[in-house]
Amino acid sequence: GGNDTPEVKDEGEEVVTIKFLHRWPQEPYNTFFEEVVSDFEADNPNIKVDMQSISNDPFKEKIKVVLGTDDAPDVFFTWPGEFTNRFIRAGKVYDLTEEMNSNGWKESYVYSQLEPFVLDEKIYGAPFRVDGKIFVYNKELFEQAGAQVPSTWDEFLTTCQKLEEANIVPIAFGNQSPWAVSHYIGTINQKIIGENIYKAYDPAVGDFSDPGFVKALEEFEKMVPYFNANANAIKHDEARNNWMAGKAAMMYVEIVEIPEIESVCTDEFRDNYGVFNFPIIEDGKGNQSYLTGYPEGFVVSGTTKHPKEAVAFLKYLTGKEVGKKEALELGYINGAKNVVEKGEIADVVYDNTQIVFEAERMVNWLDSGLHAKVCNVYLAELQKLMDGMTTPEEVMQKVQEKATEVKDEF
Amino acid sequence: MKRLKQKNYLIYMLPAIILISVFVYIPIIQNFYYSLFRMNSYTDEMVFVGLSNYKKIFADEIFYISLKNNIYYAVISIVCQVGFGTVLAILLESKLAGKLRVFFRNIYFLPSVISVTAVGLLWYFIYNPNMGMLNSLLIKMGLENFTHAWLGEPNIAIFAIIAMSQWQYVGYIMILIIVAIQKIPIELYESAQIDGANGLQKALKITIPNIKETLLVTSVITVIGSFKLFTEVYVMTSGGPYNSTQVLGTYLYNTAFMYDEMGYAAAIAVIIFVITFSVSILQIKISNSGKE
Amino acid sequence: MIVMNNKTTKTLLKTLLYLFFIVLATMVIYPLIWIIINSLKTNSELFTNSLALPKNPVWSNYIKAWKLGLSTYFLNSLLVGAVSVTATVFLGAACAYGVVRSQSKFKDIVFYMILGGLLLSPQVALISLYKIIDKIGLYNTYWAMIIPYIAFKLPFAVFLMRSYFLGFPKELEESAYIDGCSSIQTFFRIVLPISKPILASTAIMTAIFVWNEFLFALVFIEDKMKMTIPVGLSNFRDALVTDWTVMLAGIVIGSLPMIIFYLLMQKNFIKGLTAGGIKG
Amino acid sequence: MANLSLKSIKKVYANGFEAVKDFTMEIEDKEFIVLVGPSGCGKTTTLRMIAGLEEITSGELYIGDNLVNDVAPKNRDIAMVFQNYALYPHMTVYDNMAFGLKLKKIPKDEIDKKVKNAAKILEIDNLLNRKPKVLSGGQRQRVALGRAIVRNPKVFLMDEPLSNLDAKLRVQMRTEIAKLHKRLNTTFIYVTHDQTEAMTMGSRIVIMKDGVIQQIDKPQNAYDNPVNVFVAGFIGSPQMNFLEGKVEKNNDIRIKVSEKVILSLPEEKQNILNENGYVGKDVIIGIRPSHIKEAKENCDNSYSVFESTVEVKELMGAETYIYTTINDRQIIAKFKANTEVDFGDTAKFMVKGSKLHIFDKETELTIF
Amino acid sequence: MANLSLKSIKKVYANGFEAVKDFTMEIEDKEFIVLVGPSGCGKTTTLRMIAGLEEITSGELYIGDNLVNDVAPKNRDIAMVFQNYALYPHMTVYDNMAFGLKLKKIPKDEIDKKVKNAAKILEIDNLLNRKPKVLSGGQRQRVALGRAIVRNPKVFLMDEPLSNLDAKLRVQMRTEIAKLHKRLNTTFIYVTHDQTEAMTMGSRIVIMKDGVIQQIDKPQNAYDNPVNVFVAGFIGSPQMNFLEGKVEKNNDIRIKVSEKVILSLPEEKQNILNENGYVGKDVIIGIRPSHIKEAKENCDNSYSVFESTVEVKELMGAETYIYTTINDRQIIAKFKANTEVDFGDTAKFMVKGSKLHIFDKETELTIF
Ligand SMILES: Nc1ncnc2c1ncn2[C@@H]1O[C@H](COP(=O)(O)OP(=O)(O)OP(=O)(O)O)[C@@H](O)[C@H]1O
Ligand SMILES: Nc1ncnc2c1ncn2[C@@H]1O[C@H](COP(=O)(O)OP(=O)(O)OP(=O)(O)O)[C@@H](O)[C@H]1O
Ligand SMILES: [Mg+2]
Ligand SMILES: [Mg+2]
Repeated sequence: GGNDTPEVKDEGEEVVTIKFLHRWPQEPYNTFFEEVVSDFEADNPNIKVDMQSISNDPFKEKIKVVLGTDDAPDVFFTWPGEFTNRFIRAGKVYDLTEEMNSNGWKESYVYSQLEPFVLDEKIYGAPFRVDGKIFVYNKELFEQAGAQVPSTWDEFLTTCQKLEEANIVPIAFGNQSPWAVSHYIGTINQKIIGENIYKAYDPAVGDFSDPGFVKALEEFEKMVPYFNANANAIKHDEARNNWMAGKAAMMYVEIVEIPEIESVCTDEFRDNYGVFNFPIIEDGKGNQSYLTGYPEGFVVSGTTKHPKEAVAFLKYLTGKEVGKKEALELGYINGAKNVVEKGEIADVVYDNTQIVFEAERMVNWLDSGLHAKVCNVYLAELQKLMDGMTTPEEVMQKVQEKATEVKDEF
Repeated sequence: MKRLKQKNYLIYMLPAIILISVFVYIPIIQNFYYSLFRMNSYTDEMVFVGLSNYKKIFADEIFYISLKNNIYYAVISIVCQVGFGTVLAILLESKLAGKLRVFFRNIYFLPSVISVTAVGLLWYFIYNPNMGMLNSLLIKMGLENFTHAWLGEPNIAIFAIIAMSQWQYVGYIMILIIVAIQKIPIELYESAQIDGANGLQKALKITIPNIKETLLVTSVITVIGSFKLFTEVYVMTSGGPYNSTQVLGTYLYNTAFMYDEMGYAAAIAVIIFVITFSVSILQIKISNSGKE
Repeated sequence: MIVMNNKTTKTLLKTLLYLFFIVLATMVIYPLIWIIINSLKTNSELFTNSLALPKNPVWSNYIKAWKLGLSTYFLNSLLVGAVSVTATVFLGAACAYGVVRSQSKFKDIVFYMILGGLLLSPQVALISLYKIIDKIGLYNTYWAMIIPYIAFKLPFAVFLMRSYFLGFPKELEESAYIDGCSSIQTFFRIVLPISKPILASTAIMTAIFVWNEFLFALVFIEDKMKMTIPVGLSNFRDALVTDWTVMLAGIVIGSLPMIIFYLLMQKNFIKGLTAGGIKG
Repeated sequence: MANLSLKSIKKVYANGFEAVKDFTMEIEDKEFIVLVGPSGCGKTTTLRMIAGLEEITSGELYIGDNLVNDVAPKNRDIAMVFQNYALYPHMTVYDNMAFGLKLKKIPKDEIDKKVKNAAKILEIDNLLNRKPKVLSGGQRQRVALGRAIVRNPKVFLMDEPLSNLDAKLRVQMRTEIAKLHKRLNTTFIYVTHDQTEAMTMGSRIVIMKDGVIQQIDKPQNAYDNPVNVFVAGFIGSPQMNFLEGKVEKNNDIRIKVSEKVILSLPEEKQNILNENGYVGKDVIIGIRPSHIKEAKENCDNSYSVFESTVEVKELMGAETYIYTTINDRQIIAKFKANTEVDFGDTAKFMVKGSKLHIFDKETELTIF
Repeated sequence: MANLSLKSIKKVYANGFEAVKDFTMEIEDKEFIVLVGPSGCGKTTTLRMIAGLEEITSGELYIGDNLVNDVAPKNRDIAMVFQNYALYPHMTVYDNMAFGLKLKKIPKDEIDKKVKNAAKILEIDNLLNRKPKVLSGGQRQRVALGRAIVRNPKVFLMDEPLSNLDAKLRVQMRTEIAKLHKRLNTTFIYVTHDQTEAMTMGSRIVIMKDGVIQQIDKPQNAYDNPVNVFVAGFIGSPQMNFLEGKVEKNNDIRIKVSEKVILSLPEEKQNILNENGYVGKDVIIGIRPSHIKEAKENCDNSYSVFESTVEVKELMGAETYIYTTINDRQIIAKFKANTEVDFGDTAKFMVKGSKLHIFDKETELTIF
């Protein structure tokens, strides 16, 4: 790579260039990063940050390509969990444990948000944006149908039924990219099965034999009729637009979508929607107060030539100062403690972030938690299940087959 | 002096030869080699697995779905692009078409100059089940029963994509055929007219036999193109729903860059190569035997 | 009587034919018009009724699309397109000329190599190509697109131009030799200028390919500032935030140059194809 | 039966160009009509109107007794041979010849008979299974003729059928077509821009210029008695020499071309000039090269003699062409093969007065 | 200065085909040499070797005193005019002519002078700004000549420069090239397959067949005294008639072609046959069409007379060709224009014995 050619500044200090890769090429995020970078550069005259970005979908593929080159970015975005773990296993991620443990860096984060970056007791990354999955609902439509905000699974199904009877589409759902369905299943799995899911999700174990997996799908099947038509043919954001247009009553969204909803919706609508947590499943074995959703974060490349500078940048990027700017400008909350006070940002965002911070533990997104190959089969089968083309047993059988195959290659 | 000239001609060919060798042939040969390994894109680690990638392919459900989709695509494209394209070309070149033929020709060709990404996005909108053009039109015409979630229904989605390609490429093939038709001396038609041939007979007995070669070439272009298929699917469905629109190109891409199985992807590449190569050889054979 | 019938059938046939042409043209054009109409709407207008005309044309969609990076993609596409098309046409012409004029047996090998190159699909080479590009340090540079584009379009260019040069009057070159040209001078001052139509056809074919190429651009470029339109457009469609109408505007902007380029060149295009043709 | 009648036929092309103007002619059954004229004079257009390939703008065309203006080509009972033969390249010779018959749904064995018969006449029976592209020019020509013959048409139309052949073959095919006409005994209409072909083949020739018929006549008549300067210049090779001169009356009426070249005339021709009031006027004189000879020592006074410098001498074997210039006009004379004059010499030429053609200078029409 | 010397020149193509075999000839300065022969005989190959466009396989080529076998075309001081003119279509007439001079880096004003001068000679000074494609065939031809002239070459090479022109223009350009040669006073080497061009233009002609020179001679000599059957048949139009006959001796030595056709000979020729032992042997007889005439009532016995049926009669204006068949061979006779014999008649022909050409049947070489 040509970027690390040392330049000599007036003071005689060597200027180091580090490459930085994120996944927000669109505005206003890109400008935000540009400002962050220039602030950092101003504070650290010996470091130059070469910033690049790739948007969400291609990022998943491109990051692998990029890490294969000799020119891998020194600091890059990633989703914790299996998505990152494979890079860790391949030595592509720098071990931050030592740095984290000194100067109280580790302690500056809300631990539930840092924990996802831990593998085998070593810390590999830092959270940049916290996230979790919640339901949003249209108060007016609920009123129309005389429906209540549900807190249990059975209530939830009743609510759906009522809405349906009032000729209102109960749930907006866009599952053309099937990561959307994985969020439902991930949540239901956790709530029904409990700790066993971690055994299943670990590619080295890959044991999906717990009957809860089938049970979870059976429960899921119960809600399928309440989705809008053609869920497999529309995109998540399209569904969200429909929901915002009053074409459906509820939607399962990520907390990070809230700022987006806020920014485009009318004032009228802003007062007209509320949020609630995924209903608890009463006979489920899982801890019902866990929350689905993992933070997103950044890591340092395992092959970086400038670990010191890269770590410094990472620390700044995920730290409190940037966190505040991030919260104010983008409405995103990072994993650092006490970044903003209530009132500084929109209440919905603040409140919902508190839900995350208060959750006992985060449950990783199913799609980034699972090994890619297993995930692919799982998601495809889930789409099929929604179309009634397969049964829960068959789905899990296929998943198990793939998981076994992956385990054997491990 | 003569000898010097010979060398000169080599110089003319050299840049092209080097570029093609290095960036087309070497990768392809290397690809054969890779197909014998298990490897991923982000490490240099390679595990020799012999032919097991191939063994796996032949037991792989998605591979067969992909292959089937490619074959659908090829067959339909031949019928629509070459078949209908020929009809269109003949009609446009017929006397009846008059002066507006250039206008129509350009219109029909237009979609093929637009990028597949743009066309894909465009058709994504057309097929959108809620506000898409197709369903909107169907509803307007009172054909509500015919509305579909075009890209969301597994038994329809691939055909929806294929339909889009036909829309895009009929004009392209048509142009190639028009060019061939224009090379047929007009006297042949006049002679046939005196011999008593009507329009249809002229098309069948004069035009078609005289553009046989072009028809073969365009068929091969179409078939090879069918197996090169990637962007259309990637942009429209990425292979979904549940792999029902997967084709070899996207499957290869997915295995390589999403499932981290570069070796397996290389093996798929080899199979694409074998298929396209055999089709082409077949064509050369056929056209050669036609020349005798 | 017969006269009447003859003429009426002709008119009838002509009317039917035109009807068919117009229906077909509508099928081709309507989506394009649809996209233009909807690119001038707001998102909610689009979702309420995509067939209606925009109430107030939202021209800002175009400005937004342009500012959102399309301007960069656009310039990148122009740059990559110009360089690859020029190089392909030029190197292709040289190679085709060499193949046609050379007397050595070597030229047959070259020709078969070219033919072979025509058959190979880019995906097959993708993985190794990616490694090669990376090894020689082209990854994430314009060259990572330009060079593979040239390499993969050359066979077609050579193929197209070869059949043209086969019919190129050798006397013109000999005349130039006698006039005192060297071989290279002959090529530049006589052969190339005369071959304009076929060069134009090749240029159009190559330009269409380059302007629209997706796979290589997707894999070999990582820097947003170096992306070309196809990848850029698909980038617009980020998972969570999609401004649909702006994207439509982007599609329109991204497609216009090729449409204009084609319409400007179409006469030469057909002429060149007729002179060269795609036959072996 | 297969007489043709063309009445005031006119062709105006879509772009407004009037290619044929008021073409009127009666063609008898079994005639060999040659349409001849310089490029662009409307020959092909006329032929194509007869064939039905081009619409007739106005006028009437009868084949036999039927008005065929609006009859489709296939129903006109004609056959056409094109300049480039227009053989179907994808069919064998046999199929080329059988194509029209097949379209007419004639029984297979009958087709076979007809094709083989025609092939025998043209001596191409051994080529029936070949494709056109492996045939030589002459063979293709024959196949094209064969394809016309099998249709057994009332009228044979040919558009410069020989111009793609080389000189030797052209001469050979010329006589073959002439023989074929004798043998088939049908009406032939033949288009050429080569006056030699017209002269040697036609039973009558139609000389056209700018879409207008100049003369319809037997070949030798057109040669001997051209109606105007154009026909006189067009028919005959080498071309007729033209000079300008003034009709002067001293004792005799003579024509003075220059001080040195004064042409005398026989008495009856002098009278014609006199009676028509040409004395003192300028006229155009036409002399065929074969009528300008090398002057013998003493020739009688039916000849006029003059001297001029030889500019080019062309040996033709049996004779020699001598080129010279009189009043800035190039003149060709036909001398004997063994003449001794050479390039640069001053040669003596003689012209017989009775062989002179005289044209009105204004109208360019023939006086005698 | 610009004399050429070709010594045992030979050309073997890459595929092993021997196109020119042992071509040896001395060409004087300012000669007009015409290479003539049927298609494929190696004329073009020879010319291209002289131009330097084709390698000489063996032998030596001198231009002036220099061995030029390995000299590049541009350095040979030659100019070449191609059959299809090979004008650069993207350049104006002026640029076409100036191109070679520009490459030589000659000053602009000098180029201008040369080009304008050449254009004036050829009367194309008004065309200088046009592109070739808007020119007529004859104009293109002139431009091609002009492009050659400006180079001021020692040797002018021309490969069938007239064969793309129509008959009339061909005749006209023929004389223009002849005049040009006189005017430029350089060596011309001219290739054609048309014997008329060869006869009329060449100061000497080289008749080739299958890569071998048959005869190098002045045109009229080649016509009058061909060295063999091939040359005799090739030179002259219409072609010489050939018959086979047996030399018989009764009182006189005569040649019997058939019962009805017996040809008598003058005494000295009889002696030649006798002395060379041809009596009783078969020979080939050649008679030019112009030597077969319509028999007059009483002609002296230097003529042989015979009768035959007229098959085709071709009017040529100044004369008439009569076609007939003797011993299955087609014979052409030149009758007067006003002959009364017609198709189907039995005509009387006469041949003068002194005009007969006799060839050995085995070797096909001329006996006399
Ligand atoms: N389709 C057409 N539209 C307009 N003008 C035409 C068309 N076809 C021919 N002409 C013009 O009509 C005139 C007569 O053309 P035609 O082909 O009959 O000439 P011709 O006598 O056959 O000449 P040639 O000897 O060159 O074949 C020409 O001036 C030609 O340019
Ligand atoms: N490049 C070549 N390779 C092999 N054979 C050739 C080549 N060029 C010409 N010949 C052969 O050499 C012979 C002489 O060719 P050349 O062109 O000299 O004939 P030509 O006398 O000019 O005939 P034409 O009158 O047809 O132009 C021909 O039989 C031809 O087929
Ligand atoms: Mg014509
Ligand atoms: Mg030649």
